[in-house]
Amino acid sequence: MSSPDTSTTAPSPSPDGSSRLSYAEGMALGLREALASDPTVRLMGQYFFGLTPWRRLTVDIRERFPDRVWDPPIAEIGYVGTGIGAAISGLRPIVDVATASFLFQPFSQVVNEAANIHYMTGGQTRVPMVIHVNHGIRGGGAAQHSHSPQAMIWNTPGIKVMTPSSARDVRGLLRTAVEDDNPVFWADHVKLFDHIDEVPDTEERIPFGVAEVKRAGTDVTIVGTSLMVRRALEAADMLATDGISAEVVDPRTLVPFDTEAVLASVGRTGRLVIVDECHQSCGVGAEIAARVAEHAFDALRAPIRRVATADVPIPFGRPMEEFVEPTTAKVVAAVRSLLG
Amino acid sequence: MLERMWLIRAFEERASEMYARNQIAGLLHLGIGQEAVAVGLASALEPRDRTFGGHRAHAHALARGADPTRLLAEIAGRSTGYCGGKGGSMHISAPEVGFVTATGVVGGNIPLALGAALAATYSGDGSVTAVTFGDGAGQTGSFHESLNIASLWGLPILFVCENNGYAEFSPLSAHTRVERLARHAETYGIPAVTVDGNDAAAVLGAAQVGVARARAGGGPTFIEALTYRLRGHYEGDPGKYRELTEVTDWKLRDPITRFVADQGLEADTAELEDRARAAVDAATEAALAAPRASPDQLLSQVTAAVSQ
Amino acid sequence: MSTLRFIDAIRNGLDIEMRRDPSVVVLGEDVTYGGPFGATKGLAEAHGSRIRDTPISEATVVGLAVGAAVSGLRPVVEIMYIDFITLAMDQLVNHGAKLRYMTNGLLRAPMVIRAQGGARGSMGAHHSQSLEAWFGHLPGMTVVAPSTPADAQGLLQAAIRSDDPVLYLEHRGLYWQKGEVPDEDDRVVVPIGKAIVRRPGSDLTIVSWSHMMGAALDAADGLAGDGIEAEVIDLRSLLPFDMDTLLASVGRTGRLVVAHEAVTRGGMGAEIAAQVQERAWAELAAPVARVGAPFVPPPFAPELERAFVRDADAIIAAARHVLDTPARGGTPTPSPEPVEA
Amino acid sequence: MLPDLPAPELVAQLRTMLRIRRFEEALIGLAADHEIGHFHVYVGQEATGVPALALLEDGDVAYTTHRNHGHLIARGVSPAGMAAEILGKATGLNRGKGGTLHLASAAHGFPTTSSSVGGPLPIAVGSAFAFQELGLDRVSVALFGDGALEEGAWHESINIAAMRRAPVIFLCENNSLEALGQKANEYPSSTLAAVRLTDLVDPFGVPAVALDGTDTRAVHEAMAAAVARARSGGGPSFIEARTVRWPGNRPLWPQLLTGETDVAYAWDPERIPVEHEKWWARQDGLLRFLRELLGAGLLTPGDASAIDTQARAEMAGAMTFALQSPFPRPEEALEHVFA
Repeated sequence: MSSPDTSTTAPSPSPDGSSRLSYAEGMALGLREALASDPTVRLMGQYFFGLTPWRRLTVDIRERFPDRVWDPPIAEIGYVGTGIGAAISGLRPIVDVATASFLFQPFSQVVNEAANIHYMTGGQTRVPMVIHVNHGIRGGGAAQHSHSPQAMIWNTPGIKVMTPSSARDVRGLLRTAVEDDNPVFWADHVKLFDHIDEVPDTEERIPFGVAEVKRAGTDVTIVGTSLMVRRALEAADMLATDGISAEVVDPRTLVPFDTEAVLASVGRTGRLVIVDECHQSCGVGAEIAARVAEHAFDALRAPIRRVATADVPIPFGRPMEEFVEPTTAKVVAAVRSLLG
Repeated sequence: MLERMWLIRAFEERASEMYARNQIAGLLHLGIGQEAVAVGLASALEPRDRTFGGHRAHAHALARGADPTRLLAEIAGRSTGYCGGKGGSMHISAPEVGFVTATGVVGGNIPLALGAALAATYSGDGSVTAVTFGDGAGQTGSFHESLNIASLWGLPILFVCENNGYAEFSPLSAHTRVERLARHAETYGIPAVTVDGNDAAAVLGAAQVGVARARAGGGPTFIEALTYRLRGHYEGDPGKYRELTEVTDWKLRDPITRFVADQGLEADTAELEDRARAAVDAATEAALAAPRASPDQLLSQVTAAVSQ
Repeated sequence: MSTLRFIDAIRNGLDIEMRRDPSVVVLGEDVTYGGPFGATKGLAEAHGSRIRDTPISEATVVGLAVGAAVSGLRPVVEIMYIDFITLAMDQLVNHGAKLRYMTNGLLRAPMVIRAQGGARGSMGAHHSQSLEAWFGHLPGMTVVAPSTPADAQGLLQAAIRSDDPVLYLEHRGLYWQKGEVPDEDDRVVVPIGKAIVRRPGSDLTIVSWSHMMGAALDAADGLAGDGIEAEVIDLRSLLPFDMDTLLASVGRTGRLVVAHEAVTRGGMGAEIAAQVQERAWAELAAPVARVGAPFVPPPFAPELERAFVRDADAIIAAARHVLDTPARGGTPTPSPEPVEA
Repeated sequence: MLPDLPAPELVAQLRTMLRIRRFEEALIGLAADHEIGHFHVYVGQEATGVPALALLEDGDVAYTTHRNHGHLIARGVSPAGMAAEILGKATGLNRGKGGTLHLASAAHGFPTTSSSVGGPLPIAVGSAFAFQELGLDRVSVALFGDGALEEGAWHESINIAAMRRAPVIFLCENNSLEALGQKANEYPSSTLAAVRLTDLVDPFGVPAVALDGTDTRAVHEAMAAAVARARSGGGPSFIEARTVRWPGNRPLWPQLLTGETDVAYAWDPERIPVEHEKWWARQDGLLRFLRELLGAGLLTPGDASAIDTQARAEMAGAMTFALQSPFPRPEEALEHVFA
């Protein structure tokens, strides 16, 4: 894990009222703004930035909001359940489960309790909470520290899902998530933390279910989520040198999912590649592909290609890890296979 | 026993150096300072007995006799490693010497060990299973469920808690009012003993009592070894959360110097240390020379037959 | 051949394998008493301590089974309702399914998890889910879902003999259905990964599994009334699933409907549709249609539960949509399935 | 022994207990000829739930499990709304979406009901956490059976509650004496190795008491102390209320094996049928409470019969209301997934 220059903490303002922030700083900004704007917001758990050097940002938040951050014991069933009860009784907790692989311990609290409460009580009770994980292949994480469980959560009715890919998006989506009265599953990729973006200084709330075309194009549509948006953009740059114009669409949230935006883009380009870091089988790509085929069958001039993590547990060794994960090169190859 | 303790110390120090030089990737949790528990426990076990480790398990694998070359190769992601580079530090496995597996999930290995102990009750091989975990595991649900089942079924198992007073970054007292996890064991009618984890002989004695009880069908034993890890929770952890005086105080009680003094081995210690460091040097050379894990190995061993 | 109920075929399968292999043990809540539906009733008398009641500690019982499997036993764990498998996800996902791979084959975990599910009998959101898709996403896992007593027995035997963790899915709606089961001598173990054509046809292919096979066959009969011949395939094994049989059929019919009881979004149907479209793009005359439950938790009230679980009519509607879609280039009729947010 | 409360309150508690008993018996009668799925009844535990929950105030919350009918009625939830929900009708508390396993009435302090063993325990701690943080003088109660103590969720919940000194009360209704699937009267019970359930609590330094669930004074005093401790910031408490499982709860589906309750058993022991004499004479907490009221002269047999008649009528009405209520429109299944 590269160690970025973390000395500059104050964002450097630029003329048009926005600052150049790292993804991690965008997250911290969103967390600070949420805590400042609503006294009922609480942080439960402290590994929002994993074990990266950005970890010091939680120390900074704890100093500003000493009584609003709770460090629970290593008992995920216990403290995720506590988060649910607190949400029911008037707080708005942001519960951090840290590495996504640890989500499987409190899985019943998430999918059996939080997701169902509003529905099975006939709408009487709400559970306004955010559940955060650091997902994805991080380098040497091996099989128990590299999971991307969002496809499994996406298959669970009653939970919204956000997978931001930029500092601006994570800040804006987080503000919306905290104010949403439903459980929201928020997955960050550890490798996103160092990416720098323009983030507006004025408070911004980005609505759920609205995709963003991160790069316009005409020949092919690439849909990516989380870190994969970055890789899709890199692939698009490489393809541009061969005169291939790729459009990159970032849905930003899986639930609600902006199907119209994807269908509109595919309607223009006629080709679709989906890149996502979940395991291929029953992954995010499978649902998007099936759905696009169902509703844009005739617009498609070639089969939909999925670029995802191979159906193997994540190996420890670096060369094997790279062979497994969806890389920029694989995205380029997939696009070429449609245009060949 | 002293030879194995020196082997562990040399191995862990070398692993730390290699990590600093980026020759080892991922997360690395070292057990420098916890050698006495590993060797004390292993010396009470026989080849047929099984050991399950946590995420800080190199010491326990080496204590059972794992080959340092293949172990270091695994940690360095080489194809000659025990697991062909697929497991890494948190998933080392050396079944031929009885070290079954480590785990990356806090407390995740305790139920596995129960299963091995259950298997022994059916096979009648008289084997005993030992499972090691940190005090951080004491607050997990599986810890509580496991003590209950082990006691109910009288399983031949040793619960060995290395209580180093810290769960990741916060002191144990921040996570539970229970200072001694042995207290939980007593609730389930499991005989429990607390020993000085830096005294290899004391650990060996407690382990022998537990093994004898288990072999005689007397069920589980809980050993709480009070120890201290001289490194951070993981490599790269500045460890600012511990006052420096606390660290130096423990250095005085280093388990190796303690064992040498107690057993009167001053004459042999230097020679054993050199032999250990030489073995680790050889292991390092072999590991770094070995080919890195190759992608074509990637799709094998997912299941018996490769699934789609 | 003898006629057995689905639940009795399961017990039969367990009993046969326990007689054949002393390392097979059965673990679960109240299994010596026979469990809530009687699947293990009477086994304790025959096999003594190899049938063991466990406390209500799903996480540790599954973890314990993984440890036992790694140490030479072949445990069969009963999870009373698949909804409660969520408590044992860490042991299944992070240990059971991965030990062979993480140790490069040094360890293997031959074990079976029997879990019963499905929305039937108004048991509400915690006792009526179909969660197979999660496990279709888990490398190292095998998932099977029988729909007949013969397959229930044959697949259970195959699952117990497999050297990998197998999730054996049952549906309580099938428990009391009777069917022919081969006797002792001509008993054949149903191979994992092999689908079976329950009803040949030429106009379209309908694929399903477990309890939904009933609706699929009813739909085929309904369509036959209008002169439409639907080929109905029982997948039997969800991971790995029999792509060759599927492609062969789609190659002939050019149209595919996938029907399952689980919610449509992210269900196994999505994976099947994606793979078929990737590999049989040219042969497809219409998009693959998916028929699954709406994206809601299982509701309690009988009326709502009936609306939640798709039936033959829904499959017929999907079939008609797939048939009405003109060959490529025409204007597509809107899909009956709503575009879900 | 009777709780130290004014007579009118004691008589009111008796009324509530009888209403619960008649509700459950009417429900079993209904189930005989209507397909209403699997449900659990609170018969025999009224003498625990009523005095305990009577000590809660508005704003306090309680999280219960699948054996919840008695708890809800004890805090004033409408039996008609409950019966309608158990039958899956649109007029049900949860509008037909939850059923008996998930009966909820947020207005009466029952935000939700989970039927995953141990599931509600950390959630109850969560509500207590929120009350602390928001400076609200409220209490959260976790109601559960002895089975939940075998789940990891219990261990993690009691630890967090003790760490934060959270205002939560763990009320364990241990009805495993002479229970299905376990050898009668044998401790340690076949699925829990602890000799006494309260041993599980001692390591955490949480006050724990075990008592006879049919002794309303003991229940009242233990619960009063626990509520006071919680409100004063003294942290959590654990109460184990032991009752003998009602014979009718032995089979998977509850049946009136002992026949309907006859309040006259309290003052005319000869009427008690020989077959279940032990249950009616010594194990049914409701009758014990009634006998104590009669003994203290706070009630006459006539008053008791009048209260009972009213309760029977109310519950018959509730069942009729439920039967006549309409089912929800199928499309309602798509509502309330998200707030």
